[in-house]
Amino acid sequence: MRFSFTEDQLALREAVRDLLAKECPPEVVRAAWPEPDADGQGPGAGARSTPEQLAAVWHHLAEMGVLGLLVPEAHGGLGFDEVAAALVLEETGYVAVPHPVVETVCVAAPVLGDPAPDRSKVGWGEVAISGTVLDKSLDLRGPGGKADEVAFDRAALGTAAQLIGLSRRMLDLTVAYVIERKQFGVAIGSFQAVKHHLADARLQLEFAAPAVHRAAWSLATSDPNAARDVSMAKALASDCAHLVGRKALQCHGGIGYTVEYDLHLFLKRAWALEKLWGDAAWHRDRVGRALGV
Amino acid sequence: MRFSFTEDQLALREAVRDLLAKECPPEVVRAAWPEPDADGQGPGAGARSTPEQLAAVWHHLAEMGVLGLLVPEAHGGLGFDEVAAALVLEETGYVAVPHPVVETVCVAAPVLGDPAPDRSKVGWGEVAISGTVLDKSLDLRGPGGKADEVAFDRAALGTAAQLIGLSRRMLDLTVAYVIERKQFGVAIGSFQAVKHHLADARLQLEFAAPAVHRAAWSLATSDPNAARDVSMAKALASDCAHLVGRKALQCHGGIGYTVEYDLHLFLKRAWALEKLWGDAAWHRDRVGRALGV
Amino acid sequence: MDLTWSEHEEAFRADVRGWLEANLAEWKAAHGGDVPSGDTREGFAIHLEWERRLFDARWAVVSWPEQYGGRDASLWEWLIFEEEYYRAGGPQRVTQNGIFLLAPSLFEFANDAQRDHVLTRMASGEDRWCQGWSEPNAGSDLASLTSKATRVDGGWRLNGQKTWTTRGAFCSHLFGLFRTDPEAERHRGLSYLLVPLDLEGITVRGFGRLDGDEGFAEVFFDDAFLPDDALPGGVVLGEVGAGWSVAMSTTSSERGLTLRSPGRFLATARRLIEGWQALPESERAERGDLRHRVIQAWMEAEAYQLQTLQTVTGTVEGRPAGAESSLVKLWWSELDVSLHETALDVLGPAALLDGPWAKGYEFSLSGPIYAGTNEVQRNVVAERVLGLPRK
Amino acid sequence: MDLTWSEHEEAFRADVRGWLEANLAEWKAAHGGDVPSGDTREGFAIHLEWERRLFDARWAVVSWPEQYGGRDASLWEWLIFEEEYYRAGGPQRVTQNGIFLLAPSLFEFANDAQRDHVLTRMASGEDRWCQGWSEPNAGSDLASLTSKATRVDGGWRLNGQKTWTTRGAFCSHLFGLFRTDPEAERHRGLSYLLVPLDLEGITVRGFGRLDGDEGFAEVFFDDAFLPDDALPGGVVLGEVGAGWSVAMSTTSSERGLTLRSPGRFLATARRLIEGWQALPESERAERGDLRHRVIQAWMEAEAYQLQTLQTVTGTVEGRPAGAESSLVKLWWSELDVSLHETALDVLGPAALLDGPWAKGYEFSLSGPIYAGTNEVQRNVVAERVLGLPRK
Repeated sequence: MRFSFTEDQLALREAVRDLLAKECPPEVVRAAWPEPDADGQGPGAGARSTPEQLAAVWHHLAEMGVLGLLVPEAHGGLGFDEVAAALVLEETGYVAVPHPVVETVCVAAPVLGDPAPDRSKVGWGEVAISGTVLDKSLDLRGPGGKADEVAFDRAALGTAAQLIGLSRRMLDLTVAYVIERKQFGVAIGSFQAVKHHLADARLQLEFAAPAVHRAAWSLATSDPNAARDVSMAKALASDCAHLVGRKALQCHGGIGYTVEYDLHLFLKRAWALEKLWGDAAWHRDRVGRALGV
Repeated sequence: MRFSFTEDQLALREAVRDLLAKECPPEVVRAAWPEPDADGQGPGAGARSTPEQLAAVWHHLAEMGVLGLLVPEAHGGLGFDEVAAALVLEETGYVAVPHPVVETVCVAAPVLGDPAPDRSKVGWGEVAISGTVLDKSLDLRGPGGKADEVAFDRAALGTAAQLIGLSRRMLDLTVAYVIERKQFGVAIGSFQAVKHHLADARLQLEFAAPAVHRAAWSLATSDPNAARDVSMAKALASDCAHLVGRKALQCHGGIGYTVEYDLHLFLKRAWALEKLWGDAAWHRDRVGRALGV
Repeated sequence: MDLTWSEHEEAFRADVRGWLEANLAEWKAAHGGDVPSGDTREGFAIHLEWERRLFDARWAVVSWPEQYGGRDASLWEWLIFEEEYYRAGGPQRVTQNGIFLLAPSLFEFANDAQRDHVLTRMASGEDRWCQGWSEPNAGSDLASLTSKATRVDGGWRLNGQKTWTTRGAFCSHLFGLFRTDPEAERHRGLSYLLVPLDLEGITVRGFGRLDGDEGFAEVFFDDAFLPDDALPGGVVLGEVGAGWSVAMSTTSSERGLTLRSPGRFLATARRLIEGWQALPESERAERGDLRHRVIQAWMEAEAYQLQTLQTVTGTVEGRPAGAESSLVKLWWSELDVSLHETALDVLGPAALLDGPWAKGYEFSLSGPIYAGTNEVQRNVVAERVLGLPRK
Repeated sequence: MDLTWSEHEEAFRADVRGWLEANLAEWKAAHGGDVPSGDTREGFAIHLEWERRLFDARWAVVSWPEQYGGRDASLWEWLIFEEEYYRAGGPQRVTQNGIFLLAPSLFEFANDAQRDHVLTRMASGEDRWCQGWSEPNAGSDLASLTSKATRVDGGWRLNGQKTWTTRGAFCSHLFGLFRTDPEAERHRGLSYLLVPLDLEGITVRGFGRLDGDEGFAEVFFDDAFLPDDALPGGVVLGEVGAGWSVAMSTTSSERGLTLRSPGRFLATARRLIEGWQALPESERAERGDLRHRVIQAWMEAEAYQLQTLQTVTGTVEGRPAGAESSLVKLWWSELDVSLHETALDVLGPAALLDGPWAKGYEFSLSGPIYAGTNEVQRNVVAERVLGLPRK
């Protein structure tokens, strides 16, 4: 029994974390939103980088091999397993990488990089360059999609990992804000109500994250309970991100409600990912069926 | 439109309130629990009055006419309607009268006091003297019992009213305690976490009580939505009492957890009534069916 | 107790309903059916047309005296109006900050000239009023605001910044608090001023809200001169230096009924139920958890209606509510979030990307924040309703 | 990452399971099948027999060194033991306050003579230890306690009152904090004393808990003389005046794993699922809301197990958890309440009146209160894990 990560996995995570900290600040995320209108308004308003910087994030991830992380080395990938993928995807969630990373890393690359002849007509590397193409060519979203079950579970796992990363980011942003922001002459983070909101957020994170890591292990080892474990991970991660988002917005007050502040970039991503590849209720139901409940 | 009570209804409530404040303190409620064992232990331990004082409460209520409150004056009752009954039963909940008041006021007395010949073989007054007899002679408890629907709804309403009274009592006890009790050099009621617990309790009470009063009116006027309105009242009152009980126990800390302190007398009564005559989920389901949901 | 409406009230209801049936579809159709949000520049103008239509038929401010365009309607009739308005799917009221927040203070504190000039023009949409409470460093802690009005010959010199002024970029006037006595601290030394936004030295900058609309504005005052005669009757509401108590009468109505009548939530709950009923039978059978949430949301909306009827009875009979208005604000703001969360779970991922529920959800999340955060409201309940020690 | 157990650990599990199968039913049968609660006088004696049986087979304190009756088991093996113990339906451990709260402090602070004398006798149940932390005016605010130990010739003179000592009425010894320096305030000037309860001047009065059992006691010290040689190695644990830090090492284990291992909740969750499965099909179909709560409760128990495995890996590899133990206490205490609430809703009104779930529910409600209220724990998480200002 050893519930922690290998040096290799941690080194990969560090590398991705460093890359994204540098290449994917909030301005890059905002650049993926529609341009503001003539009055400078719209959800994409605020500090934004260029389309080139946005595209560069994808190319950097591709160059580093992250997009083919699950593809065997023999087929040009990095040959890591789902445990490493979960760690890396958590990092992409933390910065809200505005590209179809889960769809590529978890679904397309392994499927296309699979040596079975009928699936490898297209090289995964080629596809991985453009998430948009991928997104349209495969109809894999949501329960009942066409992907086979493993691909679906891998995508649900990857999404759960991103939700953990997003939750951490929203919590970090909020902790920093409530220490800084003063009302009634003191930092609002010294009010017990604010403390308890954020303790609740931290509590959900503490117990959702190991469930995601375990689901990764179950997939990596083709455990017979893998589908159940993935569903548990996605259900807990979705509910966690939802609660953390609510607490984050509430503790920010008005400023969290504006598009020029960064919080909404993570909040809206979390709202979308909560429901994609099966929402919490759908996955809870699947856990129930596995348990005979 | 006038959503408040008549002078007569309020006067009746005052009279019952005064009577019960005098005749039914916590020691009387405790007297209905089993005697402590040889070591002075058991849930009935603590200050308790005599069996005679316990019995006196019932006789006082009978003498005042409260038990026949819904029976027409022509048949020896007070001739009040369900709105008055809800007000009075709330008071019996507040002091946790340890007698089958709802069963008598809402079910047996109106049924037995009904002038239809096949039902009035027994005078209601005779039965009302002994709740125990009544309890065994009619199998009316819980959904699916044998009472007709109006009797069932009246009982659910009366129970909801008692739950409102119990909630008020638990909140009052707790407010008094947190103002008195000091930790860390201040009254624990000055901590924001305690304030918010009790504000939540007060909030549920504020919105559950009018639903109970409206259900009483619907029954009194044979409104076509009466069953739905009763179910809404019982669902909200059950959930309210449950939440208030949790908050009360938590804000009391250890002392609320002992049988010698009074809180448990109200808490356990609330737990029982929450589930009797249909629990919150059962009644929510009935509201749903009425709404076509 | 009598929970029925009188014949007179039923007739009033029929009038409202009839008028809305005749006018609402027409107004929507005139704008291509899909009217943009009133919190965008384009949508605001279209909504103003609707306000004008309401005003012309004397439905804009039913509870006001006839002389200002109202109908002298009772509180009961006002509730009926709101219920019918939202049941029919009436659009957001872009004039509401003036009508619901400033007007009550005008009725209580203004002189006749101020009332005569401001009220009717506000009700018709000729003047559009936004509120100037919050500042970058004074949100929940309103008493810490620092925008100044300095007395000069013939008027006031304004300096400072307001923010979070809803729809401020589309408005013509602002009402708000300014510090007129620089020596006084916190609640003292503030005055309630009425300010045309076209004065030299005032800059209004709209900015985006979570839902993407330009719903907020910042207003900068850079040595702007506000003449005493900028409005008939003067620019100070109430006494100079008494701004706090004038404002508090306003924020108390903000928290209470007028801002969010039960009719709104009853209408939302009804739409939620319709959304649920539209799901295929098989899906409904699988989502028993959601079914209970739908029913619970309806019950909570209904409970709000009932608590309102009880409160209004008390008001009519001379038993006004006090700090209980904080309970009302807690209830509707948290109910609104749960109605929308439930609807999004009913409708699934597609609803999240677009559509009225997604927009409504984003808006609902502001409920527990504005008009006094729910944390502050819970403090108020604990201290002023339950009597717990302030500290 | 490797989430499988080694052959050695699987063998350990098989041993535990085999022994429990052979002994548990036998012990229960010997007492008529329905053993009374260990928090009653009668039940306590019966449970002590069970403890003796565990001790004789070296299952009482598996993680302790062999010389004190343990097996030198690893943390992993301890978790396996707990899992099997509660899965098999093993009874409450009436010696747990000594084993889980006092023993860790003994291993850290005691001298050899104290260890040699106290540990084995505690593990076998020969001496029964209760804790003396709380006082009537010092619950969450432990530093405010006032029970005094005054230095006199050859020992200490004890005065004051302890309360909430679990099963105190059935115990032979008490460990707790006493003020030895009357001048020092709050955390200073306290000493950690080991006190036989049969001294003259000590009165123990049991009193009833919510669930009706005599589970608590008050202990009165009325000029009781505690000789220095009441126990071999002396009656002070650690240094005189250093009681606070000795006690804190204990309360930190109290909050963490040792008091409530995940195995307990996994077993409870499994019983909840069985209760659900036992409902008639028709009823299950109607209670979709409840079905989701059952699944959720199982997931939360499972998540607790996983978080524990991660934490224990860290401990084994030298990354000990800090204030995160507060998160663990929040999780299991709130999980325990929701497991029992869900079970009572599954089972309906009849279950409320009697039976193990009703009793378990009442006991679960003490979880968010004792060992530091959950309000205090949330403060700790906010301040020490997240770094928010203390005030």
